[in-house]
Amino acid sequence: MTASPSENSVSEAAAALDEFADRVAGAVGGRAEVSHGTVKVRVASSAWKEALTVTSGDLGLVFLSWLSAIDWTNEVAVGDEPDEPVEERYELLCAVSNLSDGNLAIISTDLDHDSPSIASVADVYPGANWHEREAAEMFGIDFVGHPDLTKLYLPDSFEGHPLRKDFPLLSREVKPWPGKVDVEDMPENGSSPSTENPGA
Amino acid sequence: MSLELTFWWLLAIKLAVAAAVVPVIGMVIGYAEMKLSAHMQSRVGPYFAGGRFGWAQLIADGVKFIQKEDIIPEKADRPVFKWAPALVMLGTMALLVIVPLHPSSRYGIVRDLEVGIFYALAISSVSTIGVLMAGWSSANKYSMIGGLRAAGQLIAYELPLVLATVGVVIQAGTMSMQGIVSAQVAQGWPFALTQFIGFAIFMIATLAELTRLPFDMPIAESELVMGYVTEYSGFRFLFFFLAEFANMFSMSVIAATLFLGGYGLWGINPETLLSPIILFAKVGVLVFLMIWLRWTLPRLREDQLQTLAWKWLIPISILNIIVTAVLKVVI
Amino acid sequence: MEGTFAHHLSEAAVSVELETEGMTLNIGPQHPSTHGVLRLIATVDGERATNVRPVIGYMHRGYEKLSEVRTYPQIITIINRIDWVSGFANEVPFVVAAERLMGVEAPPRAQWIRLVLTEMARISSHLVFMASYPLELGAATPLFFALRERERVLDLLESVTGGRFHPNFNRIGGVKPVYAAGPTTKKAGMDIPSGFLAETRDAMTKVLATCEEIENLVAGNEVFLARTKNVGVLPVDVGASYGVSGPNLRASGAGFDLRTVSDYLPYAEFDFDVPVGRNGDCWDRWWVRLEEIRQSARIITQAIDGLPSSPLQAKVPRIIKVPAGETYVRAENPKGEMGYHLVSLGGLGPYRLKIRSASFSNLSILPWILEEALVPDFIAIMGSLDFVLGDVDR
Amino acid sequence: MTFSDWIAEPVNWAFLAMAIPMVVAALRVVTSRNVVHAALFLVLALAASAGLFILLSAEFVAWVLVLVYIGAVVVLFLFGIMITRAPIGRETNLSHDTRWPAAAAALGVFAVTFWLINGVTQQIGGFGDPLPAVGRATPTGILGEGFINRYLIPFEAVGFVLLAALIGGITLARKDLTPAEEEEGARV
Repeated sequence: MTASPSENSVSEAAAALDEFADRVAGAVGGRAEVSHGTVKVRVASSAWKEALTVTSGDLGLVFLSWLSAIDWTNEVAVGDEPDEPVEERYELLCAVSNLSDGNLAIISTDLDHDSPSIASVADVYPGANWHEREAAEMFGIDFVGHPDLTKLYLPDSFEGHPLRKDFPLLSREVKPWPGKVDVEDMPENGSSPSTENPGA
Repeated sequence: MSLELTFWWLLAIKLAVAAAVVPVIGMVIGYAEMKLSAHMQSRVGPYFAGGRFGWAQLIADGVKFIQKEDIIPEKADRPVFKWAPALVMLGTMALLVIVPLHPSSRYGIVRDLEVGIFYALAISSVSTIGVLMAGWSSANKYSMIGGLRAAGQLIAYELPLVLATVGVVIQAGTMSMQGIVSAQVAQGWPFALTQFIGFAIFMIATLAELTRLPFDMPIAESELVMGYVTEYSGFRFLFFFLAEFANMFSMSVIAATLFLGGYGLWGINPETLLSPIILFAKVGVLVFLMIWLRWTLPRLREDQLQTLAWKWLIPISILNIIVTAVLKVVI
Repeated sequence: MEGTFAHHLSEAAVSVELETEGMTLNIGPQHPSTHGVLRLIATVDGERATNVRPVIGYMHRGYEKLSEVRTYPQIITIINRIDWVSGFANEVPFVVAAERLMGVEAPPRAQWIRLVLTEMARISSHLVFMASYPLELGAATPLFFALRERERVLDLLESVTGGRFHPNFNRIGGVKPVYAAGPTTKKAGMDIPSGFLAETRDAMTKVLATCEEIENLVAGNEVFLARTKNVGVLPVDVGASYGVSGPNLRASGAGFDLRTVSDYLPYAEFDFDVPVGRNGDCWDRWWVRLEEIRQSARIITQAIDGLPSSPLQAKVPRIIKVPAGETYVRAENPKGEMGYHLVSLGGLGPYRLKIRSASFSNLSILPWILEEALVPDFIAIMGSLDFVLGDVDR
Repeated sequence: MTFSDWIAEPVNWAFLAMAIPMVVAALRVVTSRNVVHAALFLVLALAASAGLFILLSAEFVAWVLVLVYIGAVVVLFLFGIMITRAPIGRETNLSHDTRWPAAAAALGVFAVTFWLINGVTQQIGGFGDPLPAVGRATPTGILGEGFINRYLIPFEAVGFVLLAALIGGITLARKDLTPAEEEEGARV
């Protein structure tokens, strides 16, 4: 998902972004990707905590924007399935930023899809405490060393991890989303009305 | 040697009148508060009930409150919960007994006590017990904290309140309300001119005793929901509601009597029927002041309130007493 | 409560220090000052808190999951319900994110209108704060002053978007075409309503006057100062590590405003200041917001003076499919940094949409900032953080 | 004076109306199963005794009783009970171990007082006859003058003792603060 070379050379800003991405990638020992103005640095899951310790310290990315995950899978209960098969994994993302020029880097790592587990960074960025609780209840990721990994939003008795792609939206099963009317092709497009329903 | 039976009858009638005055005064001041606050906040306030100016709003409210179900929380201590509003009301009503409206002690007052002002200060503490009872018996933590705050606050402000009146008592040489008024009428100017420190302290302490802003921590809607009245509804809530406004009246009457010359006004013969009107006008000014403050100021914090009482008001009022006493002897 | 009174008395006799009993105080989920449904489990000793645990989730609506089953235009209708006091501002970063992935840019006029309406959302959000914060400290009157002004701003928002709270006005590639002369004469031209610019200019003058009024009423008030100065002090580094953003962080002294460093809207063409506080206490947080209202009014006035003319919509396909890719767009919303991390696989809806909401992080500071606080200060501190529970739970 | 004569006097109805609740309340103070109830019954007993003082035309004493005991002492009691622990409902074990000696002491005090008062009234007249002072108020002014003329030295002595007790109380209750805590206190 790297940006095309032409886009990179358009402006100084893009060059500065690349320079920033390389600096972060170099410091945390990861691989940088710049996509549509967003810097993403992939690190190994074993280097996760260390990488974030570096960003919060030497790199001066002291501001914790957010921490969350993506469930990459080919079997989805809701929404679109990937057109091309993806590597099944959880991608854990942590967006950190500095407080001067607003450069933001998303540190990313891949977790095993069967038993996702990673070291908690709640002691590096205290604000990660809640974000990790959210990711734990929504994706079932185990944050080792987290002080209080209880449910954040859902009732204690809730079972399942709602943001996993295999978690069905029950209301959609009972009553299909009528929104497909909105996405019907217009007659002048010459194609047959779409029966595709993103919300089934 | 026995007291005359007629005395008891007369007293009973006067007390009944004083009791009837409470709801009326409560409604008048309640209405005034609604209307005044509305105009201070670019609103209209009540305008529907009664046709013009919404004058019947408080009557309508009263009818509504009486009709409402009297809910008592299941875990509440029922007898204490039920009696608390009555005790608060009792303290309020008892204050009205000694208000001198007119120089004639036959018409102007229920009973002129020799220890008048002392009585007023003593009886006003009865409401505190009622507030504590309400706070404790509701079985609600907000109520409890509200009750505790009320108690702490009333204990702290009872002292400056009492001490602030001492200066007046020294100057007037009597504790009788009638006596204090006649002393001011006789000398031609109110004690507020000499006892302005006492007056200021008295008014601040009064606001605290009435638990009105900036000292309304016991109610503190944004913190304690409704403090010690959280669990009350219907008729019992009405008691607290009316008691608050009636208390504003009675404390203002006492302030007006002690510091502003009561029914006396320079150049007007106090023996006429104008006297009660003059008194009510003075009371109106003080009540307006309280309403104005309430809708202007935020709330203090509990520790700031205690600091104000113990570190400022009490020392200043003691100093005031000393100065007054020395001047009284010297002059 | 076990034990006996007599037993307790004898205990009190031997221990010199009076032991007060710790009490667990449950504030919320239904409470006058929780701005929605927030629950705080506070352990208090007397009136001092020893431990505070916020419990959220009473308003969790699962927008991130819902977004996965909706098309892009449909998502716009739900995300403006995240922070409902500044609904318009919620939409902007999302459409910008989608536009970036599509390689589309909204025409200048649409961007300027977005900017004007975002600033109006900021004013209305901050005016709600100006209204509710003194109320939480017990002063009811500023509420009416502020809400009166907010009504003016909401009327303007409504005249353009048709919605007061949930404008649903942004479109990918621009803004919704509105009919200048009313819906019956569609051909009359699609633009903001006639008279909008003049009324906005007028309204901004009045908003500035009200700011003056509120400042006179509140800022000069000794009691207000006593309740807010040096209460709930938040150092910059602590705030940043918790992700506290927006006015809350600027009040602590960080001059960090995404409007000045990011290009999601053409803020670079405007002249405005970023108010920065000194101590990071409740007072600074109040003051920063008041100043921001003024700055927003300044931006709006500049924008309506120089509103460029162009179509309101860029050319986009009738059916919006966002090419595969991912991006994170963040915006300076009234409550702080709001951002959308959009992951698309090229379909009608996103594969994953992470919603970074400001209030969530702003609220996560509560256990830290409320420790050892007095119960009355709870309200002062919580109120000064200016969160909306819809923005916390999403 | 026979009982029927005595009961015919309206003032004695008032006496009964206050004395009976007072005795009942006083008993309930010690038998009540709830601390807060006990304190509230104490209020009732004190209020009734204030009423008795009014019947005796000792207005000032009556209101001192209300101001000091109801307004301050019991409020402080309640305050203290509530700030430490305030259970609603019955408590099983409220009685103190020394309740029987305490009851004996109370009875002893009652006997002595009764004997004294009875002795005085016997000298003045028969039991039940009105005391000479009843019906004539003691002017508060005279009380005040008594305090600063004839009884000045006892008055000052009592004041001094109370002041010492106050200072002692503060010293006992005050927790010695560490320097850090003192700073904390200063900050708040």
